[in-house]
Amino acid sequence: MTEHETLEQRLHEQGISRRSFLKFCAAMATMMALPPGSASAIAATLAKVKRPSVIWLSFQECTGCTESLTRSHSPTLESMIFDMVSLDYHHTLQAASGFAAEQAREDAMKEFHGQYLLLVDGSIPLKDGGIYSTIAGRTNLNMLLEAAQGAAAIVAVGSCAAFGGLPNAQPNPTGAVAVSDIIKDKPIINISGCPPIPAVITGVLAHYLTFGALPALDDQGRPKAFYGETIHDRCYRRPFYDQGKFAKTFDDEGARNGWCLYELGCKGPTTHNACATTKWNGGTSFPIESGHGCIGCSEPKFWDAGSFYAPLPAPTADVSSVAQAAAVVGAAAAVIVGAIDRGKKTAAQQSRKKLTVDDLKGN
Amino acid sequence: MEQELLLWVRGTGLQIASAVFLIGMVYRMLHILLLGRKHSLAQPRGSEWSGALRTLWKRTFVSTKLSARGNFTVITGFIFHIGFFVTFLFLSQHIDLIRAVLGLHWPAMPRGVIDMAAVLAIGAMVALLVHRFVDPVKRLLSDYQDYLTWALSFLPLLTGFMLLREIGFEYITLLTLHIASVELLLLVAPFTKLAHMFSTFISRWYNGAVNGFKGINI
Amino acid sequence: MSIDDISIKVTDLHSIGSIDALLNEIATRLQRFITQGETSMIDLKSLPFAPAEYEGLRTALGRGEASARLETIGDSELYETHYPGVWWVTHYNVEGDVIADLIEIAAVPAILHSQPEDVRDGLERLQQQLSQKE
Amino acid sequence: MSTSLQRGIDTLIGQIDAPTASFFTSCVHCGLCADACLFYTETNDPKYTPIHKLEPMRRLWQQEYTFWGKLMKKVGLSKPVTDAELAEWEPLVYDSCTLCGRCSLVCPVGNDIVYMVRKMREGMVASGHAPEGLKDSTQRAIELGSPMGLNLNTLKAQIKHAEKDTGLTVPLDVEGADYMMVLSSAEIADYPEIIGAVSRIFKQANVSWTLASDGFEGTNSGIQIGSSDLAAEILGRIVHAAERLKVKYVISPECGHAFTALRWEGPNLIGRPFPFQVIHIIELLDELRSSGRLKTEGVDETRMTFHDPCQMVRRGGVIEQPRNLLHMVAPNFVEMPDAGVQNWCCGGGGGVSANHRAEPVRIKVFSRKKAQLDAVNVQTIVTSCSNCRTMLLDGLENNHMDIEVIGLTELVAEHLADNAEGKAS
Repeated sequence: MTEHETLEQRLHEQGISRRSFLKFCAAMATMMALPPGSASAIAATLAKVKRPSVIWLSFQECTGCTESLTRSHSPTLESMIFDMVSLDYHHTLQAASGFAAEQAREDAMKEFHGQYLLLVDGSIPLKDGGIYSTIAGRTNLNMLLEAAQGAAAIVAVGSCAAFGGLPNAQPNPTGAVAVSDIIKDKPIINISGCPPIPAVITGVLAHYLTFGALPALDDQGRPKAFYGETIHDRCYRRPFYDQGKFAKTFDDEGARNGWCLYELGCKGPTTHNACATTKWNGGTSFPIESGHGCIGCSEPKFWDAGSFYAPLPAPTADVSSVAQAAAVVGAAAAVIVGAIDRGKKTAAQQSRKKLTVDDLKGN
Repeated sequence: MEQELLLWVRGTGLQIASAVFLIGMVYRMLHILLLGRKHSLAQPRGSEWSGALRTLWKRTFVSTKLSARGNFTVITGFIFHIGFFVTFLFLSQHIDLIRAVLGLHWPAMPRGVIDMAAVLAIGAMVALLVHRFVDPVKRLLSDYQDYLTWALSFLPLLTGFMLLREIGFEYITLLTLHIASVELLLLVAPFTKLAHMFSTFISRWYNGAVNGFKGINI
Repeated sequence: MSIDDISIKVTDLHSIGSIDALLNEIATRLQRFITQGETSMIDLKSLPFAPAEYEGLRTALGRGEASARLETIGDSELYETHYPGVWWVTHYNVEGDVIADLIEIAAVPAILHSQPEDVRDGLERLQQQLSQKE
Repeated sequence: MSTSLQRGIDTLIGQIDAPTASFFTSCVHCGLCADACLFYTETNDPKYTPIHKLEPMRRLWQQEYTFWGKLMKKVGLSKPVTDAELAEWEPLVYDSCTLCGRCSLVCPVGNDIVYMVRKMREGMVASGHAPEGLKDSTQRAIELGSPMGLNLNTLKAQIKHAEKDTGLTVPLDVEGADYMMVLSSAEIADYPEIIGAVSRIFKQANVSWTLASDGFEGTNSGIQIGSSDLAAEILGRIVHAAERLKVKYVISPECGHAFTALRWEGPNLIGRPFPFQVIHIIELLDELRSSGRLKTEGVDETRMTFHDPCQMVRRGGVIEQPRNLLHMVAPNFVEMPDAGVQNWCCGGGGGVSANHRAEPVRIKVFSRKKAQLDAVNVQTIVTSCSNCRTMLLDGLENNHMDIEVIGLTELVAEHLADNAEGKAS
């Protein structure tokens, strides 16, 4: 177990200068999409916080979220961020294994009951008693319910934990659900994405540490600072969209000119994420910059929203067959009702008495 | 929730709307035709077909001299219909949809043209609504359906324009609203006078056929 | 096939137009700095730039007389642009990735100032050294 | 059994066909038809909007032939057509519609509105909501043989006059003649000169023709009141006479509705094709002209114009023929504005002239014709419908306009080459 002293103490012990710390805070401000001038305010707070305990549970997932966090970020910054927290359980990253690992989790849960931050990646299968994903002989559901009880807040990392993700896609054989489908009585923050932008994970942690509270969330439970705007809103190719200039194939003139990828299936307009500005791989680029449309991975149900290469206006279901069947039904109905109505008409004509001049007089 | 709604209107919603629209329209048009008419026993002086085809085309343009209110109706009506069809058929996003459903596609018009067409169509619709309120003839003729169908035709135009410009709401909300408004239009069209989008051609055919039969070049 | 064989064209920057918007913003801030002494920063990473635009901005702002270099955890590069009072501040991590890219409107970038805590630490170290010599 | 609401409704249900359903489906209430109707343009009263005149029939269509309409009727949410409503609509359907068909020309969705008014009248008369004047004239047509109460004796007297004037024999009941001439009541009563005129023209052109003692009256009140049964009875006499005399052609007189009744509705009324052809007198004259059998001499320098009868031009397709004839004899012929298919009705067609109740509105809307005439400043109006002729004379008198009105056939006859007999070359 690590001691939970303040960050300032730890940095000082490591001989890191105040200026370095300020620079780190400037980077943090950038990451959290806060005004760049707020670095010193962040520094003042961060220096005094105590490192909270973090328990990271991985359920029905592909480890992509962990990979994203550990691989693509600058080691120094990552270490600084992990300096800020005490990662007491993460079955991929921790050195301990087997009973020792589970013991560490249980110890942390006991010691920091009501204070630890619970990070979850992966969805939770509910079908058949949740047997489709187990750790140490316990179902994910069971472990989540237990760990959630003492958590101060839960961070659902990645689209699987946030919205159900790939396991939840049709036909969802394991009955996979999101954390928020199970836990209703704890603050949950969704960091969606498949995987989420690593800087967003660390940014949210930093925010929690800096302000001691969860950041402002949108109606999907995602931090507004990162998910407040769409990829489309912040896309450098947006002017081409407004001008109606679209690449029609991946190797046409439009694609080479860097025109909008809307017609190639870009889901940027309906996807909330920070890719267009935060970018990936240490700020190198993001999918659209590489010439591929956004697949909308940070939105619920993105696997079920039709082909990644079908444009947004295209239907997500088979309309043509329905239309053909409908036309046949309509025609059949017309023939039947038409025959009835013609019968009514003919009856009216036949039963009609011939009008005579006496009829005119009689009235 | 928003994504789910969008997914629904792009999928199941669209299926339901298209099915109702097609069942209703095919039923309605075929029912009209099946009601039949007596073929005249009089000796024809011309061909029904030539008269019918001529009227089908020529009635697009009203040849009769009209009063100021009549001209207003014709011109505004024209602007609305042209604007509506330009935005409907030549906005690249709509062509994407048509290509996805029917496999047909054609070149899109520049966004400037589409924007102008949409603004003109919206303006014309507002003008026509105001005219419906103030013109004694239209006021007398109008019933609830006239206002209902006006609203249902207006909403797709308005939400579509807002969507292109991202006015008022987020893209996803506007896209959902736009598709939903079109679906509403599809659902109601066969059962209201919006059915004129097809029956007009039947009407013109019959009207022209009578004149063609009589050999009247109108 | 090498990377040069892939034909990538530089987009016409004026068709996007974010550079002009940003230069206007800088001018406005510079005006406020002169009249009210208000310093400020612009986070370039928060702006949706096309790759070519980024270079376009560098060209537009140019390079002035002063520059500085920090060796913190990773380097930092600071230089005054062709417009005095407008600084371009880039922070790198130890691997050389950009972790923050800022335009700062100020007489001197804040990060360049010596920090009181560091000054105190330095004094302590100096005194320690002196006391050892005694 | 007499007329009743139910009988009217049943009749209407039988009348609604594919075109009617299509027209009601298509109407978008744009109100353009008002602009085409002289009853609206001259009064500015929206109730005269043509499509509005069909409102009860539209509702019946909706309730009987549409999905929602049937549903609403089942749950009792629809407004049934009542006797009171039909009574209210009677003046709209009869007094302020001359079946001129101008509205059918203007409708942008292509509705043939007058086609439906004709059907609407079938229901109106069956429900007992026809104007007294039209009922009376129809009754006279059925019982006495002519809406104006004329009989064979009247005709014989007029024939005698004509024979005396022209020195020609007017053929009556000549079996095997090529053409059987039919007259309108107005011609027999008010413009008998026509008998002499056609006698002379046919003599010159060497046309084999006859009148029939049992089928000389062409005016069909049955069409005007809107009863196919009565129209068929009236028409049956002409068909019977033509078949008896074994003629090849029946000539429609200068009367608009007589032409429509004979030419277009006739075979449908009796339910079988005619064994003879029907031709309008003006069509025949133009045929004679183009084949060189009709020759004129001298011209009338008077400035004149031509009033197109609606049933001849817009509903009948006889458009160029009268002009061809006029150009032979009238060098100063001018067209009125809107001449041809767009011409404005005299105001008295479609039975309006026989409907006394309609007289005030008919006189009022003559202002449209007056405006047309004011634009050309003529001394003479030529027309080819005796009813139009009467309406024009009436309108001119009411408006104190000094313009002569003559029939086209008479005008041609006045200028026949070699007026004297036997001079034919």
